[in-house]
Amino acid sequence: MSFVEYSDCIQDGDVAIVYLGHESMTPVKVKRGAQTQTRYGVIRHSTDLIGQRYGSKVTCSKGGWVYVLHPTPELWTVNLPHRTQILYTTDIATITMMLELKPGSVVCESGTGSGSLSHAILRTIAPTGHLHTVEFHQQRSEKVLEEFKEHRVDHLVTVRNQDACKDGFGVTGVADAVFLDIPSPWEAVRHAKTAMKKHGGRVCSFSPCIEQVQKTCEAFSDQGFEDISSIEVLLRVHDVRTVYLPLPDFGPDPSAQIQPDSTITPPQNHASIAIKTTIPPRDIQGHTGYLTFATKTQDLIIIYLHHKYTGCIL
Amino acid sequence: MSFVEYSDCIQDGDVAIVYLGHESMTPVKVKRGAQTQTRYGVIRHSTDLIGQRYGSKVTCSKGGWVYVLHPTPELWTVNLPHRTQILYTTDIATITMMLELKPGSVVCESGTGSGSLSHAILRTIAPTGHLHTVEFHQQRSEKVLEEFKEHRVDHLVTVRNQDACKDGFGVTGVADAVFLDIPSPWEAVRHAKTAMKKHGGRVCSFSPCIEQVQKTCEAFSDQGFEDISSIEVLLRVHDVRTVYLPLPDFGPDPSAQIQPDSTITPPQNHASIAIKTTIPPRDIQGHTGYLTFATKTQDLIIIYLHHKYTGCIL
Amino acid sequence: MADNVDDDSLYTIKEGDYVVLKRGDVFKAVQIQTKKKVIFEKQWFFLDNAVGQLYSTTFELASGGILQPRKPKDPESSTDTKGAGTDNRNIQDDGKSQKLTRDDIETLKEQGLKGQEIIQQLIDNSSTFKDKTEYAQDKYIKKKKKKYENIVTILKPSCRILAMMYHGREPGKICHLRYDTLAQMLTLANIHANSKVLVFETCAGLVLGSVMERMGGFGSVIQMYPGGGPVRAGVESFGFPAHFHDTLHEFPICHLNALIAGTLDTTAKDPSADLKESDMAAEVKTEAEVKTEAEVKTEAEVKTEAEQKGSPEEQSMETNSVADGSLVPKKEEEEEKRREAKAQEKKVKQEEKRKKLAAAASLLEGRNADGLVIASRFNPCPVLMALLKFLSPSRPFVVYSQYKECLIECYTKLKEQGGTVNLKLTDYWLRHYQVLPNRTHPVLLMSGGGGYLLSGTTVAAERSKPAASRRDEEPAPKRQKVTEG
Amino acid sequence: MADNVDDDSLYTIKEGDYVVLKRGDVFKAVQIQTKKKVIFEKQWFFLDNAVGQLYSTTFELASGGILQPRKPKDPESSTDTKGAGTDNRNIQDDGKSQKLTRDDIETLKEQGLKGQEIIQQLIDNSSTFKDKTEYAQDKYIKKKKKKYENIVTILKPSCRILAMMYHGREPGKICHLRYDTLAQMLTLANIHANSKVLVFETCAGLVLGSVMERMGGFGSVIQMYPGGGPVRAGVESFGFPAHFHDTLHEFPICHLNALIAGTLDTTAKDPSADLKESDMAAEVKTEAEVKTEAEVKTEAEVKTEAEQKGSPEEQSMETNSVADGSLVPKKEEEEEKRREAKAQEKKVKQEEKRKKLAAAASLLEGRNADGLVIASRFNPCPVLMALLKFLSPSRPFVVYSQYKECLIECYTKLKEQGGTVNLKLTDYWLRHYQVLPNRTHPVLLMSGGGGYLLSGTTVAAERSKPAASRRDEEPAPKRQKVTEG
Repeated sequence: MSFVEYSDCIQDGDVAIVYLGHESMTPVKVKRGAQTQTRYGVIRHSTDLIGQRYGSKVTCSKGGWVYVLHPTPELWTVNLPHRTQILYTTDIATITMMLELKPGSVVCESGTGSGSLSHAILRTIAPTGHLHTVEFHQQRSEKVLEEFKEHRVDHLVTVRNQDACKDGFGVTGVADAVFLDIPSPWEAVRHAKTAMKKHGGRVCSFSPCIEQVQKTCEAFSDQGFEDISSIEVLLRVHDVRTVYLPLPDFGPDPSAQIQPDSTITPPQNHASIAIKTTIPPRDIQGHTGYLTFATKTQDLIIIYLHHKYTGCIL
Repeated sequence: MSFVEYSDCIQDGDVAIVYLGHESMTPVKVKRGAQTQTRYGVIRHSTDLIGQRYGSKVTCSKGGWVYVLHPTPELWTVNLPHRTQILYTTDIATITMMLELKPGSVVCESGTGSGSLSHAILRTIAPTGHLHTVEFHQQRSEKVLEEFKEHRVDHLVTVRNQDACKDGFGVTGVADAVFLDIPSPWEAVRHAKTAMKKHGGRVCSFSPCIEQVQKTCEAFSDQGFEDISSIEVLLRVHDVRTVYLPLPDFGPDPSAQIQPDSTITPPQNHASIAIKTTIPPRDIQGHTGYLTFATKTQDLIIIYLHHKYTGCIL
Repeated sequence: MADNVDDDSLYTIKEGDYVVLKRGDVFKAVQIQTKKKVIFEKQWFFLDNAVGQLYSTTFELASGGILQPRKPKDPESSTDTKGAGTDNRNIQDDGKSQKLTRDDIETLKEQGLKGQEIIQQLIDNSSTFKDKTEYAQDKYIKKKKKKYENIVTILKPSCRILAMMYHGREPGKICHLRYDTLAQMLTLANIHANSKVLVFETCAGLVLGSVMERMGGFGSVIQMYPGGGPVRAGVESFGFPAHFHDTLHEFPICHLNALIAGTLDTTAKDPSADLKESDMAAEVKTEAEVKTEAEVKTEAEVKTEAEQKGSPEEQSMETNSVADGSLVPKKEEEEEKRREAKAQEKKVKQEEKRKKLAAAASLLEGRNADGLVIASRFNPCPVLMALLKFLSPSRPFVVYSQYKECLIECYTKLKEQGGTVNLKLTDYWLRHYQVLPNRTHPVLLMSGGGGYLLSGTTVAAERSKPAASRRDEEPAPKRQKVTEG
Repeated sequence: MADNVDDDSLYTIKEGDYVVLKRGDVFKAVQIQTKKKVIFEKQWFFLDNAVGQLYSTTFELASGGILQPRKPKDPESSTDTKGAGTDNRNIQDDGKSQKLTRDDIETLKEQGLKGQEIIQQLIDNSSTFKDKTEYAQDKYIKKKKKKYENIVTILKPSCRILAMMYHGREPGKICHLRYDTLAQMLTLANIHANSKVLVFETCAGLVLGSVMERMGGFGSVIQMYPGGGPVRAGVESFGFPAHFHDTLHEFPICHLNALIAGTLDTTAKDPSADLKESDMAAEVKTEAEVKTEAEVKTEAEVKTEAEQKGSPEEQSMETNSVADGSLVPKKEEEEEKRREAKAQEKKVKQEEKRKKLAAAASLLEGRNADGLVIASRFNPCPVLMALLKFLSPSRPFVVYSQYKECLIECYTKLKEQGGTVNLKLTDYWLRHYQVLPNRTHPVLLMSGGGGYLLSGTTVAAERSKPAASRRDEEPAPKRQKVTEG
């Protein structure tokens, strides 16, 4: 198992996702001799997991059963330990396409946070790309590196514990894409530019508040980025249901044929029709953040005249 | 006919809505002896309209036919002459409910614009309410008053040609609700407060840009308004369609019974299924404006300590 | 220089008033009754002190469930936050940041500390608070405020407030009709004074009440109701003046076929028996329907269903009897007397019912209603097709359904049959915003859906043309082009 | 201090490259061919001058259809606006505010004025411009820019750009699949290097190309195609290096039943005849289907249909022959020769086809694919049910449809049958923003819908258990409660 390559069977040291039921999963580090307690009973790693095929049904000690799934960045996103707010798959998918990530891409990211996006980036840029991820919180940067190792993607990533706004990304002229998820992204825009290839590339900033977006757009513009575009993508999940709609009873229809001296025929009770439909969840996540994308074109030789942000020098 | 009361039959001097087909209508001032040219031919008012029932089918000179509809504020909104950007029914409906308008309400409005919202307000507050509408553009204020007369609602409305930001609404302590649709609504907030009843009421400001909303919210807050709440309502129209989905041809199924020495049976061509569904229009109106609502509670006797906007005194 | 003088009494809370309690975004409709315990947001109190106060007053909850009008608030009730950090890089959530224990907080409460004071204590005793960003601090205060500030505002009920209340508390009771969708319905149906409007709803009376509010006691509303009696719990909550109820009529749909056929006899010497019978049949049916619905209902919802089966008279009696308090044991004789009285009462009621039916029937017989509003858990298509017959031409109608499929059926049927134009199947997308300096963004929690509407306008029906020739009823010159769109 | 050195040549436009032209929000995919006229946004020009320039260069259109690299732009190309009014109270639109006539403008153009200069002239000659609000001024300039600025940017193609191009220009060709929905598909299907992915699409090859881009030439993609040949116009536009095409396999779905039954013979001595026959049958079918679709197609779309019926070889030949230019009349003898050569060529092709089929079949036979992506105009349910068989357990799949109803059917079928978990029916709401000082708001024009997705994960199929016992396949402890929700 690795987060960037499928395996057929579960091996010692893998991270597997135990599927317990609708929207209920839990990640498990597979270790010979270890056990995992679930609500359906105990899973014994040596016998129940190791050597089994991913996707198999595993019967637990209490007789209940679970499925054991191969990890993917998407399953990880809904199962990872939250050390920060995280990015979810809807935004991640948009970021991945809009940054034009693909095998071989070199990407800079800050902050690493809980590593939700990082795993998705690594999946996409493997086996020939590289991720430079910067996290100012020391413990978090250590923890995420540990996870990268467990997930066998550490050869594709460099984790730096520094402040991207002050110290940048630790690389120059190498990145095809830069992603910013920090409180003051505008302070890191010039570092993003420095980190990027001279021929250009794509940059994205994620911010929950519109004021951050406004400042970031201004910084992108001041730094000569083009095609600045802010978007928002919302997920809607539809629950498939069969619903039964009662039919109204308008009473006996006198225009219909009635037998002479008949008693009134009782209205057709229980009458209802069934429809297959979807219903929306009562509440949905109505906002995660704004995604602002921009393109760095090839470095120009001329020097920009800066008017607004005199602090930002090329 | 009046915009606030239905009539059964078309009379001389009425304004009727001629329905020409899907999303195609035109308003007509009914005048004895007059004619209206449509793409289906001429409509002669004396014979084709006057005395006819609203909702009737009218055959035009070229043999085509149209329906003649009773005017409503909603039909007017999609048929009125645009002298400005106008408010549409989705926002109008929200404003009407959220301002708690009903028969008897006294309402202040600025700017009147093309009168789209004004007509809807008048419909709702009739027969016992009153609308004070303020429009800084002189020609527009004259034109809209003319329309109010034609629509027989002028007894319910006072049109003032002034600047609400500078001169307010021309009334004090009478309004149950105030509506602002002006470029700098925050400049009119104190006037709104003055116009409102001492026991309080509701206020709404419509602005396309978020910066306007921010300033307006601040002004509402500074003026002691409560329950400040900004919302956005978008309309989605669904086109009902029957679509035909082709069924894939996986070739002859060898597991099915085949006659000995048979030639291969031809695949079932033309196979498709029909579903009744809706499709969204390709493009929709993705934004009209933000609606910010607030409540004025009863006037307090204490004097507010103003910190930010020293210019705003109760 | 006031243009007119307001009467304070209009804005004063009186005993018997229907009011809405509000805390934060939570509402509850109650009637002002002295010495009656009210439970709201897990706290109980008495509304006695509210009487005589102005509407929209905010009260603090003092001990013993006593309401006290809150003093004019300080300039933006400022909890002292002692400076904010700029980001959360140094914060570790180890669950140990709050030094106050649950017991400590209980003690503070018992000492009579107000919510605001308790929150200040919590802040002072939090080791991480001052390191949090302003944003996080705000969130923290808001959360704690909700928990410890015991305030309640008393509002005059309105369509806006009741629609938001039902949607927030009991969406199942109102078929998940969202308030903004209700707003669209009232406007699309051109509800206004001095018109005659038909309403068919199973939304606890909310839709009916909203229509009545917009008509302001002018004109007439005919509630077409299924089952044993019209449901009006929601209407009561509006607290309309008595004369509004004179404009409200009711007609049981179980007599609709008879009415349409012209065979409904409302003058029969003893029609009550007949009516009773079919009403009961309808009642049984309702029960059966409830069971066929594959939906698990919360206790509250089941209770509503039960209430819906009672006639409105029974309901209001029930409401009154609650105020009476305990039951006194009765002797047999009294029992007998009571039984007789009850029988008499029943007779009177049935006669009333007959009169009502006759009145509603005569309003309907003109087939000249000005508007139609449908919002129910029933399959809307047969309801719509039956009730459209009672509208004048050139009048709007609007149908709500939680399910788009139902309205596709209505749309298709109307297109086939003709007699309507401007058909539109719509839904709405509602977004709330947080507008705060440097923290402006859409509210994170959003309603998943507000239901669907089908609206349109009636036109004069084609006279006996075969269905086939009606295909061109609504010429659609540009339709074909957008087929792929 | 660069960590590595980039090779300029990777970023340089070369003859034969597939590129995308861009102006504003409008894109067009073309191949760089010298001396070939290109028409874009109603203007024609030659791409000759682009060769040797870097990608993302913006060119101005000079007379004679010549491209000239634009000089580095001025700090925020500032059209002089001479102050803005604060509101529009004094503006009357009488259509007389512009003093320049249409003829005047044509004259300016003939004088060789650039777009920017013409716009400045328009502003200087507008009597109302200076009274307009800044907002209105901006709108005016943008509108005029679009009309008079003749610039075009040449971009390296990518999934992002091509998806936006197709969605903007020819949504009908890609089943109205919106770019953000495509983005979700690629992620939900966990498309990445070194995996084996099945693709069934009728989206002009856009989806296939996007999958290939994400696999970067590592692993294998099997295009399951309906009709006479796989459609790849969209794939070509990606301009992949040659080795990418080695990873691409194809399998006609008209042999799917045979493959599943194990009766597909790819080694037959003369299988081409057989294959040909059934291919033709399939072809006829496609045509028939096109006719049964009650959708009026634009000319462009009809053309695509026609293209889809050609094999990819034929297509690319066509593309090349366009470059040749005019047809030279041929003598009879040559004609005969040509016919023979064609017959020979046909044979070779058929053999190639057989080999390809065998290769694809052997990839499929393992039934161990890692992902499945479906996006077509076909009813997806039978396609999904057939192709799911070829996935390993614990692998993701995703189905796109323009119609939610289709995916409800898929969902229901999968629930009945078991063998999948994490089923999710979703759609997405995409909003673009205008972010400008004091003029920030969502873009007024918005896509009405991006289509629907059904995604899920395969699990090991139950071994011969009766369908009834599978009902508990996916325990859903909290489902019942939300039924009303």
